[in-house]
Parts: sequence; structure tokens; C-alpha cells
Amino acid sequence: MSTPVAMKPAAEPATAKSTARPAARLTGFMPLIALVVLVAALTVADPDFLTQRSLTAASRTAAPLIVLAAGATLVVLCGGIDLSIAALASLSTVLLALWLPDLGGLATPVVILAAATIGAVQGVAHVLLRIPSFIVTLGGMSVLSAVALVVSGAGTVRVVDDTPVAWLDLYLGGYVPMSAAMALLVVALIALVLKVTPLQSWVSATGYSESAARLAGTPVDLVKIGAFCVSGACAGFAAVMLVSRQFSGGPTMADNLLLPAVAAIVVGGTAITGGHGSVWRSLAGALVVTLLRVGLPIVGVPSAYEQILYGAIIVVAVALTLDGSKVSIIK
Amino acid sequence: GCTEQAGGEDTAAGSSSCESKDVRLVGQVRNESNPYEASWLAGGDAFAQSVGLKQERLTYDGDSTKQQEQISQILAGNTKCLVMNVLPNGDADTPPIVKGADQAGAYLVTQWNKPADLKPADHKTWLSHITYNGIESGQQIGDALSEAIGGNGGIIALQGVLDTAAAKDRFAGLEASLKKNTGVKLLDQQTANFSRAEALTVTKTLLTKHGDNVKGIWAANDDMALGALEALQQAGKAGKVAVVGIDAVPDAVSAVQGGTMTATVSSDGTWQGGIGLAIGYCVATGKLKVEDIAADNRAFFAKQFLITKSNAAEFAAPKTNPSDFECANVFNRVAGPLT
Amino acid sequence: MSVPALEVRGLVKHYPGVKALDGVDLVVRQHEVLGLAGENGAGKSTLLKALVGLVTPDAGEIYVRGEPVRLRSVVEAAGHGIGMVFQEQSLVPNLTAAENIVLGSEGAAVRRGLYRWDTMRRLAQEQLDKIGSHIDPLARTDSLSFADRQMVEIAKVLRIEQRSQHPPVVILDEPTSVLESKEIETLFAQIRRLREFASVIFVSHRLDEVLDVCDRVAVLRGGQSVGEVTTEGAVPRELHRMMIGSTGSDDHYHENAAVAVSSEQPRLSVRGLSGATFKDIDLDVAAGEIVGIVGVHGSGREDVCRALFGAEPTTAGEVRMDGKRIDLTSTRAACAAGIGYVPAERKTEGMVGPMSVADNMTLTKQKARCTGPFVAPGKQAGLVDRWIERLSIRTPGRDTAIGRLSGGNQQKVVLARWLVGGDIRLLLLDHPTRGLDIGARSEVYRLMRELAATGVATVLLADSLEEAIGMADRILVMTDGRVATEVACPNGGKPSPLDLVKEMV
Amino acid sequence: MTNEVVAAPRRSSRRGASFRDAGPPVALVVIFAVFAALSPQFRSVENVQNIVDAAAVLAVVTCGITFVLMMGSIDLSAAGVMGASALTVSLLVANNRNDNDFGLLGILVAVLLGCAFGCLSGLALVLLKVPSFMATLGVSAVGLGVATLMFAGVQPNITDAMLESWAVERFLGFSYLTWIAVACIVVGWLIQRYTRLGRYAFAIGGAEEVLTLSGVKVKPYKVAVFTLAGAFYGLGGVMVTSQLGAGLVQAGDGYDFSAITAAVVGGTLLTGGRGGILHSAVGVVLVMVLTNGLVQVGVSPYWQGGVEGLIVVAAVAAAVIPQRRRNQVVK
Ligand SMILES: Nc1ncnc2c1ncn2[C@@H]1O[C@H](COP(=O)(O)OP(=O)(O)OP(=O)(O)O)[C@@H](O)[C@H]1O
Ligand SMILES: Nc1ncnc2c1ncn2[C@@H]1O[C@H](COP(=O)(O)OP(=O)(O)OP(=O)(O)O)[C@@H](O)[C@H]1O
Ligand SMILES: [Mg+2]
Ligand SMILES: [Mg+2]
Repeated sequence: MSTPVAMKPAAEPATAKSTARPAARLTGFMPLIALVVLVAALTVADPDFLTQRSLTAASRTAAPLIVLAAGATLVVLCGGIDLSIAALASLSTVLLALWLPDLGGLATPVVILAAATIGAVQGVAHVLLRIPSFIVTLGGMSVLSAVALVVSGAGTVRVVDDTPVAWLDLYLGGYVPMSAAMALLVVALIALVLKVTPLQSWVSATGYSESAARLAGTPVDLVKIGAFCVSGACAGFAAVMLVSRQFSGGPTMADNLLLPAVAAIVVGGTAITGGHGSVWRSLAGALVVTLLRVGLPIVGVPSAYEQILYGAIIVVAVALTLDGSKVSIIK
Repeated sequence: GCTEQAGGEDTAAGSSSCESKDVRLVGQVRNESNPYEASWLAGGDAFAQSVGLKQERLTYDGDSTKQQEQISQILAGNTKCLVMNVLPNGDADTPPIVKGADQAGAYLVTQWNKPADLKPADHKTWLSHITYNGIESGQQIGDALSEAIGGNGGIIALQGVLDTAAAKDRFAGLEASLKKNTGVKLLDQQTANFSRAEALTVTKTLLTKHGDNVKGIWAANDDMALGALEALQQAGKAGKVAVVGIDAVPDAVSAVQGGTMTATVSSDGTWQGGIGLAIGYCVATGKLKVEDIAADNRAFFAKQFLITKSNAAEFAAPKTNPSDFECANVFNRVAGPLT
Repeated sequence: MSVPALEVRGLVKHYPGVKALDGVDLVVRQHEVLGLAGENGAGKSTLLKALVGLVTPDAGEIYVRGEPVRLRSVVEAAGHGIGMVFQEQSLVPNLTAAENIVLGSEGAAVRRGLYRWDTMRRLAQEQLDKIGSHIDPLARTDSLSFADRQMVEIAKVLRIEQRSQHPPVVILDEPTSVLESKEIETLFAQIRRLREFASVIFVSHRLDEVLDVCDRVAVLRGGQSVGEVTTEGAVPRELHRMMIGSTGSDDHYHENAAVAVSSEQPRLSVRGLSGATFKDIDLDVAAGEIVGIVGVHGSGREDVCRALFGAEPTTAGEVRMDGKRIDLTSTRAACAAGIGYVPAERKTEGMVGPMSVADNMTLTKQKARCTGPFVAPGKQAGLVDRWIERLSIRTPGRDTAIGRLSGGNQQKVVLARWLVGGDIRLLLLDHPTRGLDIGARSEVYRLMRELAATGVATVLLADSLEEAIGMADRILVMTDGRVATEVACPNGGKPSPLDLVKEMV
Repeated sequence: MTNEVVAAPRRSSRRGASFRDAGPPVALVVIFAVFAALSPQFRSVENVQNIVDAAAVLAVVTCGITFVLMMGSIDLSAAGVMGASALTVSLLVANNRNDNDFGLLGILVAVLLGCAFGCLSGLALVLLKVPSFMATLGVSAVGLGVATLMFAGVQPNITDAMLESWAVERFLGFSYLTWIAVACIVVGWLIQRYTRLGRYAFAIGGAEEVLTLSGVKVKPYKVAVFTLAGAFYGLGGVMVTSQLGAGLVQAGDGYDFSAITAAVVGGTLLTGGRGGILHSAVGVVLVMVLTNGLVQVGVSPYWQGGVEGLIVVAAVAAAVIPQRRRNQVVK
């Protein structure tokens, strides 16, 4: 026979409402805080830095990077990485410059479409061939660079009549660069679409746990291809911005934006392992990175120290913005 | 409504002349980590010091976008009495810089790269564009190479970064030289991106591919020529193959002097770093009027010299002296207008 | 009476929104096997993790052989002779078995950072010999069978003897939930042998097992100790009553809720399905019918299940749903056809740990939470709360990350995922009750009956033969990738487990 | 790039293990055969020597990166670390900038400097919890900055006879540098197989959380692995200096991505837990054969990068075909 020794009343089932603790709420704002701190530091280093003109210039400067990073953020959220964005943007500048004379205003959407298609092709290769996105897009990077080199005849392509893209180089109300406004629009659009549709949970599920997502019937492959497609389209749009600013297209024009774009994503606090993060974070990250790239030399940091500072600050920024509670193992 | 230009108080003066102490000197090159560009910045510093100012050094790591970003940030600051001596990363990078400087009223001198149809003479504050004649230098060293191999035999060419005007002009020069020296045969051409390390591997590969047929190596700059020299040494062919380059970096000049290299062409980084600032400074302080600058001097080829063993000693030490930068002398080294 | 091997007094542990431990007392005597029972989320794992230094309690004391100790890490716990086999298997898959066994306590096998493979092999062999396992110590762990890996875990935990002079305390958290009956027998033999020189804490939701192998059972409820039972002569019902605080239903498998099956047109009809690990599978499941598939590891039944969900490629065969032929090229296609699948590996395949309960529940049936193409947060909240209530899922709220719930509650969320749409026609359940407490299980069974009543066809890979017999209307026995035989299993005419075991080998 | 526990263990078999390892060597043989058939120069003894010699530096760098990849982390610091070590060694051995002549000691210091940088990456990872992708990118920038400081405008040319001879002198037909690379591979292999460091690096990639549960403190091992990798990069920088006869800030340009490509082509997984030094060695040779072969058969310089990218993707795709599964996770 059983012999109960002690009996205690059953505890009330725990039904406490989950409220975000202040600390948890703070981590969400970390990218913004990092941005403000950086601006403050640069202003201290050079009081001339914090002028309206200078901030206008910085936001115009940041626009292509914001767009590139926003697109690639989707791929990162899905757990992959897109190393081809910069090369694709370079190729797109060439294509745009080549097509502008014939297509005029139509060239812009056509180039974005072409870039989106190229992105999607890489996505398909990644999904169908089962090769890590790192490798597919690394390969894509060299192939796209080669194509850009060949179509451009290994030189820059001047845009003689840049009226179809000149609107991007205007200033709204005299203060807000149109390109920055468009970059903001792209970010807001992506964020909105994610938020109001099931895409957010599909993307997160794919990024956090691909196999679980697949076994829950999530269209994992389509979501990934879609992410690469959007990433490509964003690269195309960034290219349009570059052309409007440079009046030309070049086969290596945007190549150096790759690492800054990835840095922007990570500095924003998006987990490079996927799942956790947002395009808003990348927006803040892109601004931080731009200020570092441009601000440091402008306030008079010598070249060698600039690199050292850039490396150190970016590591510290990531340490601040990454929400450790969301990512268990950091690789 | 939309405007073409950012708002805010206008700090640009453009026309009225500045006090010497108010002039802001900016020198911008790719990086500080190669001898040529380091000497450029040093030349800028020396000039700034000579007029009691300091040069703001900017480097953009060969990153076009970063260069534009820096320029627009500089132009968003105080542009009254701003003088910029800029090395655009590529041809395509010049127009936006010129446009920005024009709008801000900053004095600008550009060097090396610009699209052919863009002319300083059409602008008010773009004072001058200085470059060396790449076709000529490519041809000069090509001829020197032919002579060194006795006008007969195979050579290989190491190209620079393929989408730069310098690389293309220099190679065009080589092609012109080859047309003249019919006995010389171009066995192969590869790009080594102006890089010493890449030149090393590419040369090694080409040496195995063409073996003893290679009598000479034409390199679009001295860094690659020096890489090729290392490759020859490692292949046990040091001294058996003639090598030529362009730029006259100190190591190359001493190699020419020592006989391991056949020829190089001078491009004087120290002078380039100073001269751009000097022209801008002279105009900003009113000592030189834009209208007074001869049309031919608004875009010109600077004098360059073929350096061979016979004259290498002259070039071993820097040839710039302070008088070059006096307002009356700033156009002393004009070899001719840009064609 | 000698000092207890281990004693816990007033242990408290809070998690955000949950009191996982609320003043737990526990005594483990020397050379006894102590069972630990309690519902899902009662705090068993948390308590055990506190005993090996993985969880730092907020209050309370732990005594080892009468001495108060503070345990801050696994290594410290091992120093006191306490070691644990975790609820989820925890071996490094790409190392050899030998390395896993000595991991963290290499001793003589590693000198100055250098491996001595011979010594390591010898040490590992000693451990394996102790528990009578015959696996090759230098085999890569991921090449071993599930049961062998469990043996490696036990061999590994016994290494704590080397770290402490005292008789060890070995903690086993639900070791049987992934084992087959034969393997369980081997394990129990080992546990009984362990008692000779060690104390053992054993956790299982199968109360008959607990009563079988343990000397004494302590019961936890809501993070508190509610009593203990000496197992001699005890029956599961009694234990169950203590766990939930009231008498559970008599009819565990809800057999009287079973529905009569019409067999005119089968809902699922499979003909000649072949794949890498199975061949020529014929299978019919009628609407409202529950078909169990039983078989040992490697019988291919799990792969059949995955293939029916489009998660495993097939080489031949034809699948029809309600007479219509369907192409199972992807999980998406299967979902579209009204098929649902609950995988056995909950942690990696069943759920998305960092996402909320609500998002996990609506991951598949997005339509259920959307108006048009857009998510309607209000609609989702209402829907999710309804299902949380209906399945009595214990969670601080619908926005809590699912990874924070106890295993049983996680499983309920995963099941709910297929139900929220209301359009499910066929459910493939791979060990749906693995790790669930008896109450939760009973609820899952009731749910299955309810679904069957609404015409849902079910394929069940049961956790135990008893479960298969209790739930299924018909049982297929698989061996070596083929259907060996089919056993009718109607209410009132149930076969005995022995009947099935005969066919399985 | 991910902490996903891939592949439910019950799905792997020993037979699979040997089969999947065969991909890269087979690809190597195939590609070699194709080039050999196309070009008589390619199959000459000198060219084979040339390929092997050219592979030396990449092999050493890849040795380092392999350990990091085995852990599931990534390392992009090679470029910066190599630059710093190249400048250090060229300023410490006999050179034209100063009167130092420390010989072997100078080389040792350069390698130790590499260790220090690697250690820095590791510390940023485990202490600041910055993902290795970003931590190493930051350290690379710091390394380049330090190198630029040491460069100070004048190219240091080495005159040290020993260091120069490494690139020139030959033993059994191969340059000393090649033999150094071979030694590195052997040492790396021994570390991987017979030391706790190597085996734990492997285990961390397999299941990091399990090591923690077993009471292993993984953090020191992670730092140690990055430090070890840094040592290899440091040596790589020294080797480049020996080849070029001068200390270049750009000594490590491009080695980061080439080394990752080589390791992955050789069969090391970016997710960690699989692969090893010998795999990577095969990968390095494969990549070098490709680069060399494309020049030998006369592919246009414009297209070389693109063709190489395509073949790499194809090779990886071919290598993963045997392991393809429907529900496999690829990131
Ligand atoms: N890391 C954690 N963070 C937050 N809550 C947690 C955590 N771990 C456990 N809990 C909560 O503590 C309670 C006790 O969980 P525990 O895992 O100890 O239950 P259990 O008795 O082992 O259940 P099961 O039988 O399902 O394994 C649960 O309500 C669970 O949600
Ligand atoms: N006798 C031994 N001597 C040295 N090392 C051994 C010995 N036996 C096993 N090992 C180690 O155990 C590991 C597993 O051995 P096995 O050969 O089965 O693995 P594997 O599949 O070849 O793994 P990998 O190819 O990734 O190294 C090996 O990597 C090796 O390091
Ligand atoms: Mg538990
Ligand atoms: Mg092996």
C-alpha cells in the first residue's frame, strides 16, 4: 500500500503576465544609443561636426549603405549571408549606366528587376544545390564582378544625361536628401510587410530552426529565395542611388560596401546566426558605420589610428547592441 | 518642395580672397600604406608647413564610395577658403567631386583620373587637373624594354587595375611601342592589379607557361615590376630577363641604378602632393587669379622622365624644392596640355 | 540509520513569471534508488540541475553526506560525487565514444594537453565493462545506435567515481523516454547494479517503471514536495493522485470515446511506397481511425512517417487522400493536403525555441490568424488563448518563448499547431507523448479521440506497446522496412503486448 | 555561422563518413586532369612545382583558419594580422630602414604578434560576446592600422639572407617556404589529432553546449584556438615578406576569403564539427590548381575570377551531392 508521508496543498499555477523588464527593453534601443553616443563623441572631438549641413551630408552618404544592409538583413534573418550584394550593386550601376540612354526613366525599374532576378537565382542555387549561402554568394560575387568587368569594357560608363535618376539627388524641403528619404522608405516598407504578414514568423522560424520550420510546413525554400530576391533588389536600388550621385557606373564602384553593410547588420544587433533582429536595427547600424567611416577622418583622426579606432569601436558597438539573452551560443 | 542643393547657411565665398591663416588645406589619397601615396602626403605637409598651415590628410582605402562620402562631409563643413588636392580613385569619381566643389565654392585640384570630356576650364573653382601622359610612359618603357632585349623576343605584360585610365593608357602605350618594334612579341598579358604580391604569383605562372621565351617583362607600375623581379629571382632567372615599370618609387630607382631593372618613368609624388595645394593656396589668397591661368594649364601633363641606368643617380634623391611651389612657378612642370 | 547521501532543504528557484522550485525538500539515502515523480513543469529537471550545479537556487540548502555545499558547476558537483544523465541526450556527436566518456575528466588519458589514445581507450573500456556494454570505444558517437549512446552516457556519468572518494550519486532524468522496452530492461539491470555502490535518482513519466525500479518515490507538484511513497505494493493510481492532487480518470486511453470506423473509402491510401529505408508499404487509414505502427529502431517506421509528410524522398509508390492522388514532394504539399506531423525530436524539429507560444502555434495555419493576407493580432491572441485554455497549457502567457516551457507543455503547443486551422485530415504522430506526464498524456489521448470523432485519420508511432494497443484501432508491425503483419485492435478485443513482440523480431 | 544542431544523429552512418570525404580529392583529380589535357605547359614538372610553391602561404593561413572553422566560428582577421606581422618582421630582421638584425628572433616576434592579435579576437568573442565574424573583422582593421603605423611612408626592404633564401633556395625541388607549409600541415594535423586543444576545437563545433554540461570550460579553448590561428597568420605574413623581399601592409590582402574558400572546398563545414587540416590541404591545392590552370589555358583575365567562382561553387555542390537529404539544414 502506498504511504503518503506528507501532503501539501497544490501551488497555484503560475500565470503571471510576462512583462518586458527594463533591462530587456533597453537592449532594443541599444543600436540607437550607440548612434547617439557616437555622434556626441564626434562632436566633442570636433565641435564643427554637429551642424545641420554635416548631418544632411551624412544621411545622404548613408543612404546606399542603408538600402544594401536592409536587403541583406533579410538573408541574415533567414540564417544565411549574402556576400554578393556589393558586386551585384556594382554590376547594377554598370547596367543602369548602359541602359539609361535607351530606356530613360524605365531603366531604374528594369535594373532593380534584373538585380532581384540575379538575387533570386543565387537563392535558387543555394536552396536546390544545398550549398551554404556563404559559398554560393562568394562564388556569385566573383562571377558578377567578372560580368560587370566585361559588360562595362573594364571601365567606367559615364551617364551623360542623368535626368531620369537625378530626382534621387534632390533635397526634400532643402534639408532632407531624397536618397535618405527613399532609404528610410525602403526600410519602413520591408519592416511593415514583415510585420503585418505571416512573413515575419516564417523568416524568424527559418532563421532560428530551419528543420523545425520546414516540418511545420513553412515554405522555407520560398522564404529563402524571396530573401535573396529582396536582397538583390535592394542592391539594385542602392546602385541607382550611387549612379545618381556619381553620374556614372563602374564595375567595382560598390565593391567596398560589402563589409560595411555586413558590419551595419551586426552592429544593429541582428544575430548573424539568424532569427533575431530587424531592418530597423540595420538602419541604426548603417548610420553608425557611416559615421565611423566618414566621421573619424573628418574630425582629424590620422589614417592609421582611424583603422585601429574603427576596429575597436565596431567591436564594442556590437558587444553593446547584441542581445545576449536571445542568442544562446555565440560563434 | 525639392531643391538641388542642401539648405543651410552658405559658407562658401569663392570670389573674395582669403587671409593666409584662414586657408584650409586638404589632401586626399587612397592610403598611407604605399610609398608613392605616402610621399604625396608628405609633400603636401611640407608645402603646408612652408606657408604656416597644416594639411588635413584624408585616405579612403581605394574605396570610391568612401572617397565621395569624405568629400561631401568636408564640403558640408566650412568651405570658405577650402583648398583640396585630390587623387580621384577612378575616372568616374571625378565628376561628383567637381560638382560638389563647384556648389560649395571650394578650390579643387585633381590629379591622374578624370573623364576626357570633363574640363576644368568649364568650371570656376576646379583650378586644374594634373596628370602624366600614360600612353607616353607606357611607350617609353616599352621602347626601353625592346632595346634591352635587342629588339627581338617575347615579353609578357602585367596590367594594372583593369578599369582605371592609368592602366589602359599605359597598356595602349605598350601597344604603340609594339607596333614600332616589330621584332618584339607580346606572349601574354595578365592583370596583377598594381599589386606586388599578385605580380609575383602571376609572373611565376607565366614564366612556367612560356619558359625561356620570356625575354622581358613590362609592368604597368613599379610595384608590379618589383614583384616580377622577386619572381625572377625565385625562378633562378634574375638578370636574365629585363624588367620595366612606371612611377620611379625609390626601390625601383635603386633597382635601375643597380642594374636589375631596365627602366622606369618618373612620377613625382612629393611634388604632386605639394603642387595641388600650392595652386589652390595661391588662388585662395588672391596671389593668382583663375582668369589668369592659361587655358593650357587648367589641364596638363606634367613633365616626366625616363629613368635608366645612365640617369638613375639623379633621381635617387627627391627632386622637389620649395621654389617649385611659389605662385609664379606652379606651372613650371607643364609638359603640355591634356590631349 | 546512516547519513543521507544527499539532502535538499527549502530549495527555491524563480524564473521570470514562474516559480520553478518553491521550497523543495528531498532526501536521498545511500544505496537506494529514489524515484522523482511529478507533472510536466513540476520542477523535476530544475531540481536535478540544481544538484549538479547547473542552476543556482535562489534560496535553500543542499547537503552532501551531511555537509552543506554550494554547487556552482558540474565539475564541483562531480567533485562531490554527483553526476547526471540529462533529459536530452548530451554527447558530442563527432567525437569517439571514448572521448565522450572521459570528457571533462580525462585524467591519465590526457597528459599536458596531449592525448594518449591507448590509455583513453582503456579507461573508456573499463567504464563500458562496468555496465556490460560491448560497443567499440573508438567508434564515432554519431555512428552508434540510440540505445548505445544512452549506454555511453551512463558510462560517462559513472566516471564521477574517479573524481570523488565517496559513493556516487547518479541522476537519471527521463532516461527511458527514448528507449525501447528491451533497452529499458538492460538499463534497469544497470540501475539495480548501481545501487550496490551508489545512490540513484530516477525520473520517468511512466509510473509503472518508476514503481518497478525505485525503492521510494518523492512527488513534486508546482515546485513543492507533496509527499513520498514507498514503492513496495504501491500502484500507479495512487502516485498519480499525489501528482495532480485529485483522482485522475479511470479510462486512461479514453477507450469508451473511441468511434466506430466506416471503411468505405479510406482517407489515406498508400500503395507500394518505397524509400531508402522502407519498401513496398501498403497502408490504409479510414477517417476517424487510429492506426498504430510498431517496430524496433531501424524498422523504418519513422521514415515512412516522414515520407508521408514529404520530408523524406520516396522512390516508388502512390499516395491518395480521400481517393485523390497527391504528390508528396515537400512538407508544404503535405500540409496543403491536410496532413499534419508531430516529430519525435521536439527540441530540434518540433518547435522553434526562441519564438513565442503564439507564433509556434500558428506557424503552420497562418490563415487562422490572418484577415486576408494580413495578420490580425487580436484574432491570433483570441485563438491562441483558447487553445492554451483548452489543452491546459501551462505558460506565463502566449508571448513567452516556447523554449521556456516544460517539455510536456511544449508538446501540447506543437500538437495545437495542427488543430488551430480546423482543417486537418490526417495526423502523423511520431511519439507524441514522449516526455509527457501521465495527465498530459491522458489529455493527448482524449484529444486524439476527439479528433478521430471529427473524422481525422491518425497514424501513431506510439511511445510504448501499451500505448499503441490502448489507442489504436489497428496495428501494423514493421520489421526491416517492410510491413510484417497487421493486427486488428478493436475495443474489447485488444491483443497483448507479447503478441506484438513476437511479430517484431 | 550557425548553432543549429544539424542532422538528427540517427541518420548518419560510418559508410557515409568515408564516402563524403572522397568528394574534394576526386574533384581535385578531375580538375587537374582536365587542365592537364588542355595544356601541355600545365602538366610540366616545373608548373607542378610552381603550383605547390604558390600554395605555400595559402596553406599556412588555411591551417590556422581551419581550426577556427572547425569550432563553427569564422575568422576574417588574416589580412590585418598578416600585414602587421609582415611589417614587424621586415623591421626586425636586417632591412633598409633601421639597424635591426634579429634574424630568427624577429620572425618569432612577428609570429607572437600574430598570436596576440588572435588572442584579441578570441577575447572579444568570449568576453564581449561579439560574434567572431565581427570580432575578427575589427581585429583585422586594428592590424592594418598597426601595420600602417609601422610602415610610416617608407617601404622596408629586407636584406636578411636567411629570410630571403626561404623563397629562393630549394630542397628536393621545392622552395623552403613550401617545406615550411608542409611542416605546418603536419604540426596542424598532430594538434588536431593528438592534443586536447585540437580535439576540443572539433568538439566545440560538434556540440558546444555538451562540453559545458560535461564541465569543460570552453572559453579558454576558444581563445586558444584563435591564438593558434593567429600564429599561423603571423607566420604567413613572414612568408609573404620573404617572397616579396619587403614588408607590405597589403601582405595579407585577400587571404581571408581565399583561405575560407579553400577550407570549404576541402570539405570543412562552416557550421563546424567536420573537416580538418588534411581536408583543407586538399582544398588549398585545388584552389591553386584552378588559379594556375585558368592562366595556363589562357582564360581571359576579365573572366578568370568569374570562372573560378563558378568552378568552386560547382565543386562544393558536387561534393555535397552524396549527403543531400530532403530536410537537411544548409545555411
Ligand atoms: N531556463 C528557464 N527559464 C524560464 N523558465 C524555466 C526555465 N527552465 C524551466 N523553467 C520553468 O520552470 C518550471 C519547471 O520546469 P522543469 O523543466 O523543471 O519541469 P519538469 O518537472 O522537468 O517537467 P518535464 O516533466 O516536462 O520535464 C516550468 O514551468 C518551466 O517553464
Ligand atoms: N588509434 C587512434 N589513434 C589516434 N587517433 C585516433 C585513434 N582512434 C581514433 N582516433 C581519433 O578519433 C577520431 C574518430 O575516428 P574516425 O576515423 O572514426 O573519424 P573520422 O570519420 O575519420 O573523422 P574525421 O575525418 O573528421 O577526422 C579521429 O578523428 C581520430 O582523431
Ligand atoms: Mg524535465
Ligand atoms: Mg577521416
